[in-house]
Amino acid sequence: MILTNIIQRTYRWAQKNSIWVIHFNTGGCNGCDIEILDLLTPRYDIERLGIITQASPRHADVLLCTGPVTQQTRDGLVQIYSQMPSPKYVVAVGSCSNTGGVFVNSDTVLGGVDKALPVDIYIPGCPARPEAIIEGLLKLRERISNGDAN
Amino acid sequence: MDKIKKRFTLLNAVVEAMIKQPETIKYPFAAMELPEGFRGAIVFDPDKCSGCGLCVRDCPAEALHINKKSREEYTLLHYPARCAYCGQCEDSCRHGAISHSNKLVGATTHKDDWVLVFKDSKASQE
Amino acid sequence: MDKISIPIGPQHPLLKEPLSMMVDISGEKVLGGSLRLGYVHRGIERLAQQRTYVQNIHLIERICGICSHVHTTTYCYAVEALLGIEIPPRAQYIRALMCELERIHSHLLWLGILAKHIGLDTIFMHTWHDREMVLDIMEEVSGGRISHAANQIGGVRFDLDEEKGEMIRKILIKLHSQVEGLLDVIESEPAAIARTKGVAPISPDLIKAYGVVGPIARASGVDVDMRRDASLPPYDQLEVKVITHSDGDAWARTFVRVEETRVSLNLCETIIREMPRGDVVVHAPRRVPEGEVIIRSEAPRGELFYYLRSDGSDKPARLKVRTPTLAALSLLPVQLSEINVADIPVVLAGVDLCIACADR
Amino acid sequence: MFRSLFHLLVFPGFLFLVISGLTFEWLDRKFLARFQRRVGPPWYQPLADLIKLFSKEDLLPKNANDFLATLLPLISLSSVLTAGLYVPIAGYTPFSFEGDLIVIIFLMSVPTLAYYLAGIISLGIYSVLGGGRSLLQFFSYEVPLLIALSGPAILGRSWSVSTIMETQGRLGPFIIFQPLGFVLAVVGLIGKLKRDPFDIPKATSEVVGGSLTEFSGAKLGFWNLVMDIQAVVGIFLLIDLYFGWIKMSHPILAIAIFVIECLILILVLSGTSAIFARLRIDQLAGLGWRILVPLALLQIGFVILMGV
Repeated sequence: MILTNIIQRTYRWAQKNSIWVIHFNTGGCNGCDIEILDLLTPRYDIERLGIITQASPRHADVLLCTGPVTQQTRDGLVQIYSQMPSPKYVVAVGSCSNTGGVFVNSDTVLGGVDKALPVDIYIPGCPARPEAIIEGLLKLRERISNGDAN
Repeated sequence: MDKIKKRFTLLNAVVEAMIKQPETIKYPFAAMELPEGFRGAIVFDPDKCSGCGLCVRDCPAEALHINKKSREEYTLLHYPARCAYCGQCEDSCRHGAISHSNKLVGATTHKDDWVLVFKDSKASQE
Repeated sequence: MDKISIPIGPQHPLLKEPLSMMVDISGEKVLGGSLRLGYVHRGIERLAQQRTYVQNIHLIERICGICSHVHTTTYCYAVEALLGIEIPPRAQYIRALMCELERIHSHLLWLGILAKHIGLDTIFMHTWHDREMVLDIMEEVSGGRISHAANQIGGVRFDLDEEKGEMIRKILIKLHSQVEGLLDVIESEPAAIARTKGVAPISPDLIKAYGVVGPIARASGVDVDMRRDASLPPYDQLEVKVITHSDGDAWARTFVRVEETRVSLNLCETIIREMPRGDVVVHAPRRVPEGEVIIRSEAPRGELFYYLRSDGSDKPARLKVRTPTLAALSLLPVQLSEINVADIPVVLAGVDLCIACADR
Repeated sequence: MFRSLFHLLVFPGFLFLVISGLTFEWLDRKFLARFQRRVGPPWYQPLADLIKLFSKEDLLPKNANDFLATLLPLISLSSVLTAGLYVPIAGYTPFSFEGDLIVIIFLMSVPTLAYYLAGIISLGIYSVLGGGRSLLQFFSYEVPLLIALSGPAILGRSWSVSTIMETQGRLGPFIIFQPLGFVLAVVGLIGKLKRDPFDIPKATSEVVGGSLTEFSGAKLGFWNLVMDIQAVVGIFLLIDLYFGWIKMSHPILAIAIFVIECLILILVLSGTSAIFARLRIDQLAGLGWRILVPLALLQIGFVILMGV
């Protein structure tokens, strides 16, 4: 009993402190994407928070989505999500991926990422500032350490 | 000589970076610095608003919404998750009632909680 | 060896945006490739017809996050041409200043991506850190790092005072030395040269046949630059040095872009020095008289083309955007043959893909 | 019995090698971050990564052989751990015997072959590509590395690492006699560890994650551990072979010197990956066979002449 508790707490600690991110642009304008790439660069350096980007969805814990979900990217988005090992989380970066943003009412845009996947954290902004993304990822860390996941 | 110097530009930069302090900001552990003119969260001055709806008309993302019962009775809603933070409402408002502050809009787990009701003029009169 | 097709995209570390490519390879040799576009199609041209001219500024800014300002600038010039108003010279200069800053930011960003793709992460980190200085300037003057919302129909939203001008000049001088260092690296770093020199050269004839514009064309020796050729104000009063190179390979593209960064830095200094005084905005009516207009300008990736037709209402009847990336994309399958698998990143980076621009 | 168990599990066996492997990964990432003007990860980062990977779901493509996919990282892990047992650490070597250098070199090659197989069996298209590349790379760096490592053996007149170290105590560190050999050995080690600029089998922009693209969860954790331990064993081996064992009056001083030598070598490795671009596979083969092999032979010739 105590042992499982300790193991669970260790796992939570590790999951909280090691967030491997995969980034997928679901049809956005690049603005949020370059802000996410900016997070890797010296000024923001999210590696100090244990966050690194991964190339393969199999290695990732968090799917960072940018942009509104267009009809074309929806299947790809769901496929990438299904390739990720659980526990997995989805973060919607930018107003477009929250609700569709300025592309609301467009025929080819379905809307926010929540139209296709369960979203854990919404980060507003157009584009979301790197600080805002960091704040969102820290919120996600809280969620992980509480054990909430979709 | 110049060629040799050029050849080692990258090595120089790397060694310099090793010696110098890293350029990373302290952000999550310290307060952030945003410039004065940064277009962040929307702030609203209910006293100045006349309920004309110009901001709603010009908003490119349908982030502002006005529920108008009469000239005096209306509610102005703002959805931060839709907002493009473009500053058009600030430009369109003739009374200076709506503007951007330089505060960051925080992340959230439920975007639907986010509708900010700005003004309910009936409520304010009562 | 058997032929295998490897899929690249829609999600791939090479691509920051969704694009699907099937590349046929045999061993380490690339035989050919095919493209599939349309993932980022958000129907912007159609959306623009449903929205007012004022709303469209912010919609068009979000065609592309990297060259957002040049899109709105071209759009605003188009609307102003239809309205028959001329914006004050100071506003023209501020628009041009933002355009040039954006070009610097775009080229530095591109150089970082190329370096990352060939495994030189240090250069990626250093250039992107230098790029932050440009973003700082743009945020300080306009209030947004990526989407500046600097334009409005009839002028610009903000004015530059002496203090800000001085600040910009200081940062630009600092940036100048950094760009010199980058130039040294791409000229003399053997590993970088080995990976880019002689990779996927394009002949000038091919460039002309496919209608490719911008730095790719200039790297192949085709001398086009809309800043000089279209002479949109205020470039008609400024001396623009057009950089060309004759090799046409990936290295030449790198060289042209870094040199252009230097030219843009000088241009920024000139603009700040020669900026005329006066207003920055004139009043513009919301309804646009009937008519049609074509405006061309030079985006960081090449010629940007806007066609705008008005039917007299407050919404455009047709807005057509032709972005430089589309032409470059059509050349991509041609480049993706007879190269090494390891050269795919270099070729892709050399094109400086902006799929958000191409798909809209 | 108890002594052997201690050697196997604690020092210089499992626990020590795992801890030093994780430390190496942290130092490497930290140095690289500092070269790039960043802060870099905190000290517990590799540990958190490892534990997190063990807590994750384990996925594989539908038709992949799950048994082999589990076996391969375990074989690699056990072989690098075994190699670690025979490498003297600060002069301490419980299992030394004549010929252990050959055993170490052989055991260090096992992960590369397992990596290739892992790519083939996991059936992803990028995994197959990455696996094939790792084998091609193996043929390019392994020969110069072997020739270079035989330099100290010839000079020390023994195939036992501890004997070679004793000879160095008499003659002086071998780096003085074969600096070229040391450079070649470092280059070979970089190739073996698939580090930048020889990270061709796992180049993110070309083959996504290389052989490990389809691996997740505990298997990926094991693989990462293998890479780290391989790196430290390689570093210890190079230090032993080229810097030798400097006799000190106090053992703590000797250990400190050993640690400093390791740190310098890690700094060199990180610096190399910071300032060099990745090579193409044909460029690597050219480099290996046209430049490295002749240089290695030159060094060996020099060593043989010196020995005579």
